[in-house]
Amino acid sequence: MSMTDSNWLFVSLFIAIALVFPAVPVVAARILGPHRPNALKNETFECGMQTVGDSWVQFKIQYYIFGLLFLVFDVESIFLFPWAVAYQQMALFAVFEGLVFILLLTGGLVYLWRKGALEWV
Amino acid sequence: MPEFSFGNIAVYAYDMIGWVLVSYGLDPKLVVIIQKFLAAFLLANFALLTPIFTIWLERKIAARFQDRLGPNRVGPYGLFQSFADILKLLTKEIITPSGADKVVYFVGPILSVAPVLGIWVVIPFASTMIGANLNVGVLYSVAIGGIGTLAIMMGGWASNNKYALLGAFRAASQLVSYEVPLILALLIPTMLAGSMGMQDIVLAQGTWFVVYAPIAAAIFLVSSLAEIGRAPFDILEAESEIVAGYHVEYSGFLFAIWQLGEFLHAFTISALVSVLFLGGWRGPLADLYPILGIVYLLAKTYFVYFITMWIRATVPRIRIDQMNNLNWKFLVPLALAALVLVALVDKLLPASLAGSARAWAHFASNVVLMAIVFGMLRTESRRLQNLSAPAPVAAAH
Amino acid sequence: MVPLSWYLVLAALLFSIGIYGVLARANAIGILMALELMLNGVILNIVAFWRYRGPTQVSGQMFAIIVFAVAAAEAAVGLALIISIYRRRGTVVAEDVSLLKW
Amino acid sequence: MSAQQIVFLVTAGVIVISAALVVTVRNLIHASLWLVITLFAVAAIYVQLEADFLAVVQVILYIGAISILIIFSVMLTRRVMADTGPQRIPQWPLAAVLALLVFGGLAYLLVQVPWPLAPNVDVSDTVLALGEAFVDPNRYVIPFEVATVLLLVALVGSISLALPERESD
Repeated sequence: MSMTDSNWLFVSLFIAIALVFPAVPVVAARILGPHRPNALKNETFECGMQTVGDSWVQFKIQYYIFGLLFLVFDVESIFLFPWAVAYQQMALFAVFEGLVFILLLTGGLVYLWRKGALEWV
Repeated sequence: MPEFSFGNIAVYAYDMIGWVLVSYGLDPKLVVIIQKFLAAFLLANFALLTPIFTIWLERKIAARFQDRLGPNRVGPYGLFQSFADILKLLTKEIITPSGADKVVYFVGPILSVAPVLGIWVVIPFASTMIGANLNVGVLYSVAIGGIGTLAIMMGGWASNNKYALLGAFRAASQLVSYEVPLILALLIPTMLAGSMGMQDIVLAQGTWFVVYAPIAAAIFLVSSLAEIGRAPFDILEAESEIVAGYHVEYSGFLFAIWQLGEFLHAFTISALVSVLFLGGWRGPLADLYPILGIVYLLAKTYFVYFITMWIRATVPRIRIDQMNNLNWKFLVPLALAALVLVALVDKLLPASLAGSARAWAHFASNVVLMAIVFGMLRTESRRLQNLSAPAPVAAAH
Repeated sequence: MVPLSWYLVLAALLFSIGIYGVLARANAIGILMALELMLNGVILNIVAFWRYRGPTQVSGQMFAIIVFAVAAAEAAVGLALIISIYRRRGTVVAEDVSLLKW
Repeated sequence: MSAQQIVFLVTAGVIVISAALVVTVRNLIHASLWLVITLFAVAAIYVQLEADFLAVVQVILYIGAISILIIFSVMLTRRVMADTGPQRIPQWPLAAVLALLVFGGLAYLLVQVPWPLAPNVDVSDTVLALGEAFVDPNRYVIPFEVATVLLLVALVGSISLALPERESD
């Protein structure tokens, strides 16, 4: 068995344990605790009143914009990770190629800033 | 038979179990699985039981910050308060709200703890002790941490409640936003160590990376605080605005699981900061006696944890627009600038300059950048003050 | 060792399930999800070929990463389009958004 | 059957079942949660192929970013799209037949061709090699920079699409 194999073996075992462990006390609580549901108790919380309307209310688009921003920045930084790992072996001009990458990224951010996409309205 | 050494006692025990099982005639491959399982079991227990202590610690310290006593009834100094709480929570009813999506409702909190626990896989406790020395360790911690966002959205959606869904939206927006400076800050230790493996990063820290890159360390700490979603970044569960956010409908132990996830996360990011920027298990004699490494790591972790508690107890909650401005208009550009700075400075410094002298050269460049940034902030705030000064008079009728 | 053909069949299966989803789903977001499945099938194929035909070369992984980037760009623009359409027309059912037919 | 094969078959089973649920389940939130499981299992397949970096990228990108955005959009467009509406088009049997045909053809082709295989070697750290190839002017520096431009365009384009128009006042 190679080194990487036993590493990922540990990871998978650990993730399995990590999923089971938090579930154990929940099951225990279900057994130990009372369980007497009734219609009034099960109502969703709404400051002591009847739930008004549908709970699927409309939300600000702004939340979504930040999600989109994050997606693109995420991919870009993933591209940078191999570059960062190889950084110590690189000549200066190779570092500049990475910096061009970062500058393009910054350019996008500056454009959106100017456009007002980063404002919370 | 493995050779005994006190300094390396954990590895000795690990090898010994394997040796005994193999000598009983078990298949070596199966023995490896058993060994790994036992190690994983122990590690998970350690990580999951720590919050029982840190919750007490946090309540005690927060109380001191606010000039109170904190828990002091159950046991000496209230030490057993957490156990009393666990017993209470175990006997509480778990209410499932009507219209909830049952399976998703139950899986949500569990999925919020599991990824945080999963980060402990890559945290090196000593030169010989690490769950899995993945060569993509840094990215692994980000990847598995990102699942927590999903858990919060699941919990918020499944509750069938307006406030919960609003909280989930805020949470998702905040957590994904702050992941960007977090990842960018992580690039800097990766670059300095030339590897993404956590063990390699610790080994590269002859001088702690907090000296090489104080800005990156600060950005990492702040964006991690936002990832946990506790004060001052607790707008996702702001009591005064949206009740309790995504876990408003949760009761009993399911609620406790959400809280457990939050406390464990706080402790975990403290450990990550210590590993990435404070030298991890490094310290006097830690190479000779790996068991000391655990002590050093825990000491550093508790130190960082104390700082997070300090911030939590003193800084008021920020508004949602401030939260976004802080991230996209300050932390992200600053992280990009710090990245460029470190990349350039490290290549331009002569190779002969090694060790701590190199580190302090980096430190000086960071200080210069920080001075420039503070200068810019100062002029900007002056400008804003001049703009907004007459406004109240004009608005009055 | 797992034979290469197993991976290829799995990738083909994932791709076909994606095709079914793209064709049969009425909802635009559903279609996008199925598209992600198809892209995953493609990347799986590339990685399997990399592992079995050129594990010493870096090209296979490089291809996969480029496809990842394209997938991310596709998802970002696609989802933004869906939200934009939803805001204008109040629907995300692909059938109802066929203004260009006339 | 070796342990590796069993692990593969289990993972493949998870992938196929959850992928099938992604395209058939009526509730779109459930579909996206099944999508998450599919993507996670695909990451597990990458681990089995010893492509650690890609596995991690898969989790960060697909689970951490794309599926969160998808769930976001489902929640945002939820109001008119209650579970009562039709979730598949009336011509779905045709789609199923077509998908089956594609699968048959692809599988036949892929299994029939005798792919020449490289000798089995241990794959060590590929991240360093990737990083060096990214900045090597003779190899992948153009794709590397073009990818940024692509992402930049996607960023600007998607945000311009999603931003509500300002009232001109």
